[in-house]
Amino acid sequence: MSLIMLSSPHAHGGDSIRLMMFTVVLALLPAAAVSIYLFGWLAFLLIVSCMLSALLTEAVCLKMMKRPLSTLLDNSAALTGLFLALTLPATTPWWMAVLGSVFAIILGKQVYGGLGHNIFNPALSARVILLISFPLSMTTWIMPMSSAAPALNLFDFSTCATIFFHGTNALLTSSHLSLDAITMASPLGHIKTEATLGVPIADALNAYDYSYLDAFLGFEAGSIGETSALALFIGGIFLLARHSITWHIPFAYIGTVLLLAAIFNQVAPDQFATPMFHLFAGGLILCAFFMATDPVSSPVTPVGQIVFGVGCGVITWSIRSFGGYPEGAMFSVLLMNCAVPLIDHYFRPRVYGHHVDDQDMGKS
Amino acid sequence: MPAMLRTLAQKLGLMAHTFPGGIHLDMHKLSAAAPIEDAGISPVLILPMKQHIGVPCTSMVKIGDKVLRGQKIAKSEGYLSVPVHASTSGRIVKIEEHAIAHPSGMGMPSIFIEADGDDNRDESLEPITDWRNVDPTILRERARMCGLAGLGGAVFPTFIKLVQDRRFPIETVILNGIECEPYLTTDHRLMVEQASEILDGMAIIMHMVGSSAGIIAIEDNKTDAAESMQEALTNKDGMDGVHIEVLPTRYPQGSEKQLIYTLTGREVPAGKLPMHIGVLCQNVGTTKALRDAVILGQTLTERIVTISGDALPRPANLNVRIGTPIRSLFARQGLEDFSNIQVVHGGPMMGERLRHPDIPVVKSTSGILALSQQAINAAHTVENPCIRCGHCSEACPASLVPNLLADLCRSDQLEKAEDYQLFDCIECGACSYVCPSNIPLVHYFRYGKGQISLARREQVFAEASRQRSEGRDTRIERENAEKAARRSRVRKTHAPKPAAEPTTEAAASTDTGSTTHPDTKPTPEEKS
Amino acid sequence: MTEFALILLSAVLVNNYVLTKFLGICPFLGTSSKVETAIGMSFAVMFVMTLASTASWLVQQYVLIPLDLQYLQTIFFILIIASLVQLIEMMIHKTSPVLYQALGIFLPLITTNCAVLGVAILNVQQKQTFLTSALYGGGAAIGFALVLILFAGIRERIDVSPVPAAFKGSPLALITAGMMSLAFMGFSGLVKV
Amino acid sequence: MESMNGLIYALASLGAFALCAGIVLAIAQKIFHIEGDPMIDNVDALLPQTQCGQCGYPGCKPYATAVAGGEAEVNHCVPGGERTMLQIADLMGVEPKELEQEASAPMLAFVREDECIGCTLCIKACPVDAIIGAPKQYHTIIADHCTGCTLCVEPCPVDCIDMLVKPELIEHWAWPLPDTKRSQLGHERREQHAGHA
Repeated sequence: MSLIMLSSPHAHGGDSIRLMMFTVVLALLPAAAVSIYLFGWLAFLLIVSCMLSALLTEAVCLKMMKRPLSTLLDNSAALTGLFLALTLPATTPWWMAVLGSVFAIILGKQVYGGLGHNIFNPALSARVILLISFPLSMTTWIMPMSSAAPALNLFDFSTCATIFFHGTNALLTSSHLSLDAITMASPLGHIKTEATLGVPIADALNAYDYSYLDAFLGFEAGSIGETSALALFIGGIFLLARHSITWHIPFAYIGTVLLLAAIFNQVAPDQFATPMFHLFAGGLILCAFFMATDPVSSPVTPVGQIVFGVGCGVITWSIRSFGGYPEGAMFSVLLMNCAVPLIDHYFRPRVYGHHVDDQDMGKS
Repeated sequence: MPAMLRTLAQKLGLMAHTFPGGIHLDMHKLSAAAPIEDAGISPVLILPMKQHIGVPCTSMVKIGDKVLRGQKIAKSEGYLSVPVHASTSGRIVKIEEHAIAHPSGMGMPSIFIEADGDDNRDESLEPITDWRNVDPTILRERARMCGLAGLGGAVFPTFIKLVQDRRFPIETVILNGIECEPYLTTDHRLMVEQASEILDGMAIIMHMVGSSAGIIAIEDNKTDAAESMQEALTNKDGMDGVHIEVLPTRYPQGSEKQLIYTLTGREVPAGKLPMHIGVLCQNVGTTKALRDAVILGQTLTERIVTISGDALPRPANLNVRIGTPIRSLFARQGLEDFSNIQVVHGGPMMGERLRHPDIPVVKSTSGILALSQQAINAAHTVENPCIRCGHCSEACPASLVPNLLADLCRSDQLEKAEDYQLFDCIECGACSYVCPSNIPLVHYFRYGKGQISLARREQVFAEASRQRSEGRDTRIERENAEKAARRSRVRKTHAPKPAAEPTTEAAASTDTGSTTHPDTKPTPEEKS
Repeated sequence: MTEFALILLSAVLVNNYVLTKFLGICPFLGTSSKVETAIGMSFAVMFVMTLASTASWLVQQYVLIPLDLQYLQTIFFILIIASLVQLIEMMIHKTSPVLYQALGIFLPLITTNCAVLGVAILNVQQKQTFLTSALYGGGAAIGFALVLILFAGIRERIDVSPVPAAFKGSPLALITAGMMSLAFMGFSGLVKV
Repeated sequence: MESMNGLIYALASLGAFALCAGIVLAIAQKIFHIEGDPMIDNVDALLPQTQCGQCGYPGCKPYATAVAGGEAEVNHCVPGGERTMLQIADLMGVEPKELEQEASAPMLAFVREDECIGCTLCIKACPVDAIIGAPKQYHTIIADHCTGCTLCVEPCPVDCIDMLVKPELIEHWAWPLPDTKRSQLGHERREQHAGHA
């Protein structure tokens, strides 16, 4: 018998990182499927290239740091790649996608010591780096295949390959289309531009031909994975059911946005959009169920998670309503990521037997 | 927030009290249907000098002495201690260090008894059948004399809890029949087979602490035990205040503090005892042993041990003499070859892995398990980085944040770990069990606790040394000053020969300094 | 009232001195290794910054402009700041020797914290009133304190991580500060002041 | 003349201002005046109080004074080991330094009584009064008080004092950190798997 010192317990429930990450990948499948339905080969190429480059970068990093390559199998790098792909616009060229994945893995994760040690959500930090570095590409939204008359057939591989490998401009020159003909504004972007012109929100949305149903199903412009509220809800509920995440962050986050939107919409409906619009628009649901709940970069304790969710909600709504950027969900999660160590420290649960004041201690 | 909701629901009566956290385990109760068998008497019994929490005992016998079963062979030193008794009649053959179930692998001075096979009982203790009319303090002394300690595994001296304190009257006596550890079935079988005796013990406890209300707590995976106890309860007179509570199975429900919260909705404040909130909790086995001590006048010389494990051919519940080597018990159940097997003392969640099966059964031995190497390996795989999933916090029955605590222990931030209430960890292992990264959280907590205790001891020692050192410095200073003063006096009177004075003075002072106390020891020589 | 709130918000978040104006990086990196130290530093900077911005406004309005000595602005402001730093140094040494020790050289170095002088000079340049310059100074200090404490929290966590040797210490601290700065860009345009 | 006036104004106002600031600071200095260096006690509290002098100072307090005054490095305390060094470095806000000498296992001094001639030299050397005895009688070391400083070994004229390793008590045993040994098990396990395959 061996002499190694082992502490109890001598039993284990069998859960593993690999399994947990795989569950999240599974939960993202509906959203990925919708993205391919809406953006055809473009979405497919993006997802594949992001995941592959993330895995490759991770492998190179592990090799350089002389850590076991077996950690590649924990699915975390693949998940980061998938996350990043789903937050990108369909027309993102390959090199931007690859650059994003490299940023995500190196700056987002490996410099901090690898899995479990990163402060910021790797995919989101890469997405924000891309947004700041290439603001135009990152806010150009191609018409999805669900539009009444899509300008391009995105199920045609050669068209998509041209955009993906040579950029949108190459396609425009060869097809004599103008950029405006194949793109459209996202609902959030639209109301932001109109608001600067002083157009009331309801009128702006009418002009946009906005419908809640389309927004719920995902038939609108936006990043490939964030458009369909339905698909993301399915994934989110799957995660909740599988106990991969708890309700605290998504509910606090979405609830805060809805509450703020409802109050301000009542006060000034011309300036502030309705709660439903906020719910289905942009990356709120993707961020609430998948990004903000990333265990590594979110608080551990339930109360802390609620604080975190509320913080995300306030910032998201504020940036959307007042900020320079049309969408604040990604920024809000990154900003709250900064606060996680402090939230963890200050919002710990009450330990059994401590601060029990309402109990009488014996009878004297 | 969820805690608030839970409290609200409980106030409204929508929900029973339940402790926070907790997990569901594979119970593996392989021996649940096996009746208790007598394991017989081993030719040599090994009795370690300390089988309880507290101060070790000192031997009262010498090699060659004849002893009877139940005779006291080691007496307790200090309050928090209970004596050790010979568990069969025979001859003392040696008194030396022997391996015990301790993670360090260190030994413990032990008394070896060679059984004579007659098993003659020492009958000097009178049975107290009329215990209802006996003063509780006498019964308490009986519990101490008989060496009773918590048989659930914690082995806290039982008599200490059995006390009537006017400031803290016991309102509820809880009989702990939860047995939430996987594999273990000793309490289960005892409740099935000896329900009436257990109830006698409970009645004695209630008489001793002057309480009339009692709860018998049993988990819902032991319905046969609950039925047997219920039947015995209906047939028993004078136990109207007692009822049985069948609780949904959840680990670690059997932990005293958690059980008290589940049953009464009250928490034992940190650093206090259950008695401070008017509750007394006793294990089923201990209660039965108390009954035997009082009604039969028998000291604690045997206990029921579950012998089980996925690598054991015949799991069983055995009535075993304390001191029996566990290797012989394994042999009895058909296990001789330990080559691919790990032995665990206690349950798999809180028990100690043993380095070898050559240790004796002691008072805390609720079970001995032979687990396959594969099962152990699955529980102790390579540690992965923490992904902060929070499953450990959800599982923690004390509402700690295990992953943050483990980080603090690992990086030796011990003060902060204490601030995070490290010492409220009950080491139940629920966090390690659910951890997807296989982090040995409990191991980190044990490390942290050990280091903090060490630091505290060093602190106390350093403080004492500082005081002694400062005392010495001031004494030397004072003596030097006195000497200087005297010398200047001397110089004035005997101006011609000042040099001779100090030596004679030193000699004089050393002559008088024959006492052994360091404070008055001879003056150190002056540095020239 | 709204105007004051917006000034405060702008100074704390949108125009955060550390993360968007990149002033005061030295104490930001130097005193952020522990949350406790960072909190101490934050209070010291808040004290100095708020008082310095009001005092320098007073000096500017009632000494420098009447005497036509604006060219002495920097030297006067530095004098004010240095005196305030001396004062807070004495106070901390008296009240918390441990914090004094922990802050070490960074305490007197508040004098050369460009964020402090920056606030004072910007207040004058932007022709703020007495109240708004006090508010602006206070807001900038709160913003400094906020990011310093957040950053300290993050660095405490990084400290126990197995960071690759090449990134240990300052490199990773700077990368993290950069990421925080990126995140704070989300606030841009939030308040138009 | 204009510029002359300007210069005078400038100098006068600056001088006046500096004077004001100086007066304020002087008053503050009075108010916030502190006696001694409170850091000495803080450092002293971290030291193990063995009074062994291995740091080169006559005792723990003098070393604490030197450290607090910035005269001594933080890594001279041998019995304190790495933990004490880290604590002092942390308190003083300086970078931790490598220990010059590894701390040995805790020791106890023991007098072989039959050889002791009762000279009391060791009693005088003991910094913590842990040795008892009278002239021309056996001396004994109180094990519970001995700090293991070895200062009594040198003065003994008959070399009857031994330094023994302090026995480890089972009650004082502490769990070690898990990592290294666990990875060994992981290694064993991988090998086992390889063996099966």
